[in-house]
Amino acid sequence: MATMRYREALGEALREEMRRDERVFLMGEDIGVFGGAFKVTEGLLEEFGERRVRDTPISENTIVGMGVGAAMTGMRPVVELMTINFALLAFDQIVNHAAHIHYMFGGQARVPMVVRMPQGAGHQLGPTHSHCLEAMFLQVPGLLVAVPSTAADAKGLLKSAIRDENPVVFIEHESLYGERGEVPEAPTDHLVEFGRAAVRRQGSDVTVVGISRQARTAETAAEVLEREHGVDAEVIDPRTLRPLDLGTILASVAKTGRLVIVEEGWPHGGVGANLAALVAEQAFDSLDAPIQRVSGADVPMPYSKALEDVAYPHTRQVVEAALRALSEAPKVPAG
Amino acid sequence: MATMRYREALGEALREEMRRDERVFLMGEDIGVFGGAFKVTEGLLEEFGERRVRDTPISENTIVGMGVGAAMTGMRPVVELMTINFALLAFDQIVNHAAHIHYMFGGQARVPMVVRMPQGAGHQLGPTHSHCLEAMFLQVPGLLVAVPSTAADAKGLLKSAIRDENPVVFIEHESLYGERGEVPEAPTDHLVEFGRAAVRRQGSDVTVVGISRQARTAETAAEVLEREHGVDAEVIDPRTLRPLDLGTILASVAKTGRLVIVEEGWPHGGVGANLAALVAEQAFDSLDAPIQRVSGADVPMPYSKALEDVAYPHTRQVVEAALRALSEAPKVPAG
Amino acid sequence: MATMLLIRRFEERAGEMYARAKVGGFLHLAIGEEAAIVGSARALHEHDYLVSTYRSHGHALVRGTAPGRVMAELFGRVDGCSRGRGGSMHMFDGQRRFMGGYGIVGGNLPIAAGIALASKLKNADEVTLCTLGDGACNQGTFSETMNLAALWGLPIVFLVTNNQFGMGTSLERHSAVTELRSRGEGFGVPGWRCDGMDVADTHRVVDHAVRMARNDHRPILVEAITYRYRGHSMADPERYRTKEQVAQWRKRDPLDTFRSRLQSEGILDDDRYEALDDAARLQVEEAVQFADESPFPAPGSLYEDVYVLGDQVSGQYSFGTPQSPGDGDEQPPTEASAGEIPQQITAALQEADDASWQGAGGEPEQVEA
Amino acid sequence: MATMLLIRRFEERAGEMYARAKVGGFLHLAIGEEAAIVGSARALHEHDYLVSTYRSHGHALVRGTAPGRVMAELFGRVDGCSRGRGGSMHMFDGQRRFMGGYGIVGGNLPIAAGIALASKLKNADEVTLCTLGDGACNQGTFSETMNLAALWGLPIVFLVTNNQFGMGTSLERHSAVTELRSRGEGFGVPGWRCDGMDVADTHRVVDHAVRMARNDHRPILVEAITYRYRGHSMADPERYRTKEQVAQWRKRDPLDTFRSRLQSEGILDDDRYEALDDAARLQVEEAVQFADESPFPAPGSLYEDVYVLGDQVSGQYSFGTPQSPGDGDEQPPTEASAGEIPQQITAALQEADDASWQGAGGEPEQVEA
Ligand SMILES: Cc1ncc(C[n+]2csc(CCOP(=O)(O)OP(=O)(O)O)c2C)c(N)n1
Ligand SMILES: Cc1ncc(C[n+]2csc(CCOP(=O)(O)OP(=O)(O)O)c2C)c(N)n1
Ligand SMILES: [Mg+2]
Ligand SMILES: [Mg+2]
Repeated sequence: MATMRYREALGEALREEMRRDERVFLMGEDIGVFGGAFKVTEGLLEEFGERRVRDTPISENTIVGMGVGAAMTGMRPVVELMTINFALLAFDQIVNHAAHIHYMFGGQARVPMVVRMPQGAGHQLGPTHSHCLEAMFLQVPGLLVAVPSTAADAKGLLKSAIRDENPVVFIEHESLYGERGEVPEAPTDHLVEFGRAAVRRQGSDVTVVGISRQARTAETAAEVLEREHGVDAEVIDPRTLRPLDLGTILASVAKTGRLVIVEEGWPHGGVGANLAALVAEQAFDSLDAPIQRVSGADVPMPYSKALEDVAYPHTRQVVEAALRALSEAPKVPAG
Repeated sequence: MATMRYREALGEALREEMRRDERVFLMGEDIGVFGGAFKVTEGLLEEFGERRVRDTPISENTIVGMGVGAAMTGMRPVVELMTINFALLAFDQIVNHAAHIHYMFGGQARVPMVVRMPQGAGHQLGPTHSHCLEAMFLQVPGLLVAVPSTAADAKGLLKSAIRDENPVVFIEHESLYGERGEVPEAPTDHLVEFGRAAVRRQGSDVTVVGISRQARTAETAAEVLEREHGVDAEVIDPRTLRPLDLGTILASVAKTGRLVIVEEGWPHGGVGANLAALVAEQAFDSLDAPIQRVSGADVPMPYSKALEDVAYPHTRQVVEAALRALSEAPKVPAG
Repeated sequence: MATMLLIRRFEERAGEMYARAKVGGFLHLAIGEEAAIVGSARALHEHDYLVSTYRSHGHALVRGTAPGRVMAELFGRVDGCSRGRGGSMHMFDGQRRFMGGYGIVGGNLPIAAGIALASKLKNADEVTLCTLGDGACNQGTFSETMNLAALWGLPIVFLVTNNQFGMGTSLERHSAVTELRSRGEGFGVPGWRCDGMDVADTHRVVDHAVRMARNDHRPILVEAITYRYRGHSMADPERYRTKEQVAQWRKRDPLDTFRSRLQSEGILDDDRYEALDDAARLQVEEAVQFADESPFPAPGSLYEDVYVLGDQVSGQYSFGTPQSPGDGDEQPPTEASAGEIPQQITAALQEADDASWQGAGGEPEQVEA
Repeated sequence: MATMLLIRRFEERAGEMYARAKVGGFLHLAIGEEAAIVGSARALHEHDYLVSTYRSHGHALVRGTAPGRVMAELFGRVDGCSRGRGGSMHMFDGQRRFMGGYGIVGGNLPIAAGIALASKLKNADEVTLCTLGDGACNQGTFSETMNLAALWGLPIVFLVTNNQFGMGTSLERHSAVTELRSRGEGFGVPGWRCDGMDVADTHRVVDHAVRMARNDHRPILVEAITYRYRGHSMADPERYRTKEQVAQWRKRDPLDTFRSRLQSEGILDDDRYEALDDAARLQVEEAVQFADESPFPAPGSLYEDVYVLGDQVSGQYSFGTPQSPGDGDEQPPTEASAGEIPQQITAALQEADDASWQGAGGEPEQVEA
């Protein structure tokens, strides 16, 4: 185990996979000479050269599409979009092409590529630069979607993503890049499987599911809940939204009877709505109270810190949501 | 009242608004000389000339963006995207620009434009040409989203959309263009307000909400339910997803205690999930059974009729879902 | 000549099958463009790649895909070259390095460049030929791809099949500069022109381009001037052009032109031509029969190949609706229902009324004789 | 000269304010590019439109927006020219027909063309000037917009501010053809070049272009060759270029160049220059003071202006989270928290450690003296 930052863990994943497999190469804006907008790819140009670490022009849709073509003919491209906001320019290649090609050609073609990009608010980047779009991507059959929140998961999931035969949308978070965490080191080939949620904290009173960075907020909230309210929260980080480990969430809800979902994206049609619908359908009788959703505000993200601060969830909102969930009397008196 | 097809009703809306307001003009691929891919704009070039009925090159992102610019400086552009599938190329202009400009510039700029486009499966157009994407658009604050299912609504909502000061994503359905319906005629200025659901059929046993074309399927299903099962279904067509008339749906669920939501898009993160979450939150105690969602299959839409037929909802699935919703014993014995 | 004939007869027959509701969805025929297809694709080696658009029956055929598999795809059958999943717009034959037809205008360009990049990274002696229409030159992916292909020295040839129209919009109404060969120059891709109605000229120019791409690792664009005789798709009233214009171009029919040339050179006499034509027609008949005999995909196969599934992955990949279709309780639809939509169109045509749905062409189909 | 000085001093001060955490987010300075900004924008009439990018403080100032309102926007205050909603990247002053700065590279091009189209439809005697960077020429919207502007004869001038880099990628590493003026030619937009370090030359060429756009209703592209002296944004280690290169370009500083010219022409002596400079500095000081005194937006205003609300519309426009923020129970954050992120960066710089987050530049800020 070593302590490293989230961004370093991602960089290591890229490095290890590039060493392991000649077919892996990187494309993206300013990933090489500049060292990466968020420095994830720092040092890779030096080690692997311009052939495999390719700075691109600002042409999002086309660089994703080139990844698709290269993946179809045997390469393992990892495309970096500087931020998720620019992915809106590449939706056609991601949805109509990357996601659908395997199915559309009757299983004959494969698109084993990864599209990496960070998302998130909190840095006063304003309306065009603060999106959280995991909810749009999770809709699309054919894609895998990862939302790692720790350094270890960042590394393990990215390595798995690169090895996977499917196109993966790999969503990092700008605020996590500097966060440190324990990460298994080489020679351990640290892989995290897609479709396995992590139970970050065991608890019996309420289940809190956090998405992307909000998985961290959920943990902090759980500490506050215990310390200040004597509430024992179970915290779950799904880690991947496709495939989704619904089983772990359902098992937790069966135990606690109460669910809070925390995400940073917009509320209408968000990840929370989706999970809430799934859980309500499949665990209708275990729920003792309405599911509480905490999300980003239903506005374009404002620049001013005064507004931005109240436009996405912090610990306090999660704590309050959990308390609200607990304020309803359980259907069956707690045992 | 006159009987006309959905496509004709749309054409009339455009014609009337263009006559009423000099600022209204149209842009789109093959809307002029060709007469419109689905003939909605037929005859408008002849009446209004090339200046106001503008055939464009195949440049989706840019024609939407030009609409944004023209709208910001006093025009009322109506942009047609030939089908919703190509809107994936224009997501940047729709989300980062059309939707956010009013907010981002502190309320000083307005973007009163309409982006029209049809969606839908059922015609063997295969994976790249059969999308239903209303769930992606409804996520975005700043947009209005309309999904008319009748000729009258098509006309009335389109006229309202053109007059609205906000950017509107106006989603038609390919299968509805030929459907006939009663439409108030000139001199009546037939406007349908955004944010008012239509109760297509009153009923007391189960509420069925249908989105876009599936509002029609829901009506057919209600007939079958009555005829073959003696079930009295209430059918609701929200007509617009932003603003959303949740009140009408909640009132109905308070009455029936059971809810079925039918949509054609993908299930994961779809409109159904969103509505289910909202209703479960706000009417937790009125629900007597888990909400039933009926949706398109979680696959890219296959070409072969044999597969396509089973990949999106038909009457039978809606009927079955309603019966499932009714099979649970109500919490409180029915009065 | 044999291949051009095969493509022509194949597409004529496909059009008939569409009218008979054996084929659904969109059907974009390339009749008139056979020289551009064959002349260009024949400049490729077997290990080179071909990437096409939604107008790609000919491209599959020229690469050697069995006509029966192409027809079966049109019929939506399991033996279709995309297993019935793609249809006319999404043909595929990876074995023959036909890397697909793509339904999104301009969507194939980045993919083709990515394939060429892979060839370069693998140090493989492969060239990619990517076809696109005149209308596609206006998509943003066009200039993005040109710049990247030039910047990175990719072994790729772009063939602009300039058939004078993007759907119903004529060249000069969609492009400010109508000499499309110059379109890539500002982005570093030189452009040549060839007579797309003349298979020999097309072959000569594209062959040269392919050699340059192969040897010098640089992209080239070739503009083939051609014409489509049929509507954009099967449902196209063709109000945007005159019968005279079509007739004028028909005089330069690539099949007739090539036949005359071969005749005048003494290579092909009438008998031999008839024999070739008969062979083509026979192949097409067999293709129809093959397609007809191939079964529809089982409804239970709906969820196959959405993902490449590993053995160790957990979680839910796909999300079924509660009443997940394809659970096996469905019967494959009968042929009548499989072809319902086109039949409605045909019926509507007869009533001189419009059908409830009519394809992107939006008009009742104009069945040509 | 006065405006160039104002822009220079304004941006220098903005940079300091960023280091002091008064300004958050990204801050892209255009120091070095003042001649390109002023020379071009001054070719416009008052009723003409200007559309810019995320590097647009100078564009707002040259159009006459009060420096205080621009600074207040950077400070995220209610008196900011976008009411604190947009920040550095999204300046706006509709009254002065500065139609906005846009954060998405290439996103402003279609919007500018749409504005020009509106002018044409209104038969108004208006020209739109749209600025973009060298890197933006690689976006698909570039060629799409060129083609449409040429096809439809729009009164628009595109000013390519070629500052040699798209972020850390130098011109020749992102563009196959580095003479960007020729980029639009294949799409019908002729291109000229001007010396973007020379305000007079820029003005001469752009003025000519604006006249042509106005009189002949046709688009023109002008490539202004220039250089940015500072990092791409405030957080940029500038590893992609040498100190020597920057020093070389500094010798051609647009302010010095213009000053010398005016001096040699006897128009401006040292005293007068100092007076202008003092005036500029004073304006900037007043701007800082104005910004500092302007309040932060109230948290309760969060949901304002998402929509233009009519009085008769029903239904839910916006969807609050159950604990809808901005219900009024929040206190405006203190200044320290408003500037938290940049402060972390500054701190990290001092520890020679990387901060938890560092802007798209990704590197600890290089505070220049
Ligand atoms: C992105 C996109 N926009 C629009 C369409 C609808 N469409 C299909 S083909 C076509 C015309 C294309 O013209 P061209 O590129 O010249 O090819 P051709 O059909 O002439 O072979 C259009 C507009 C599409 N398929 N994709
Ligand atoms: C679509 C998009 N992609 C990437 C970015 C990130 N980004 C911001 S500025 C920039 C470089 C732009 O270079 P150029 O157009 O030359 O303008 P300059 O910054 O030099 O003024 C990049 C890549 C963005 N804002 N938008
Ligand atoms: Mg064409
Ligand atoms: Mg630049």
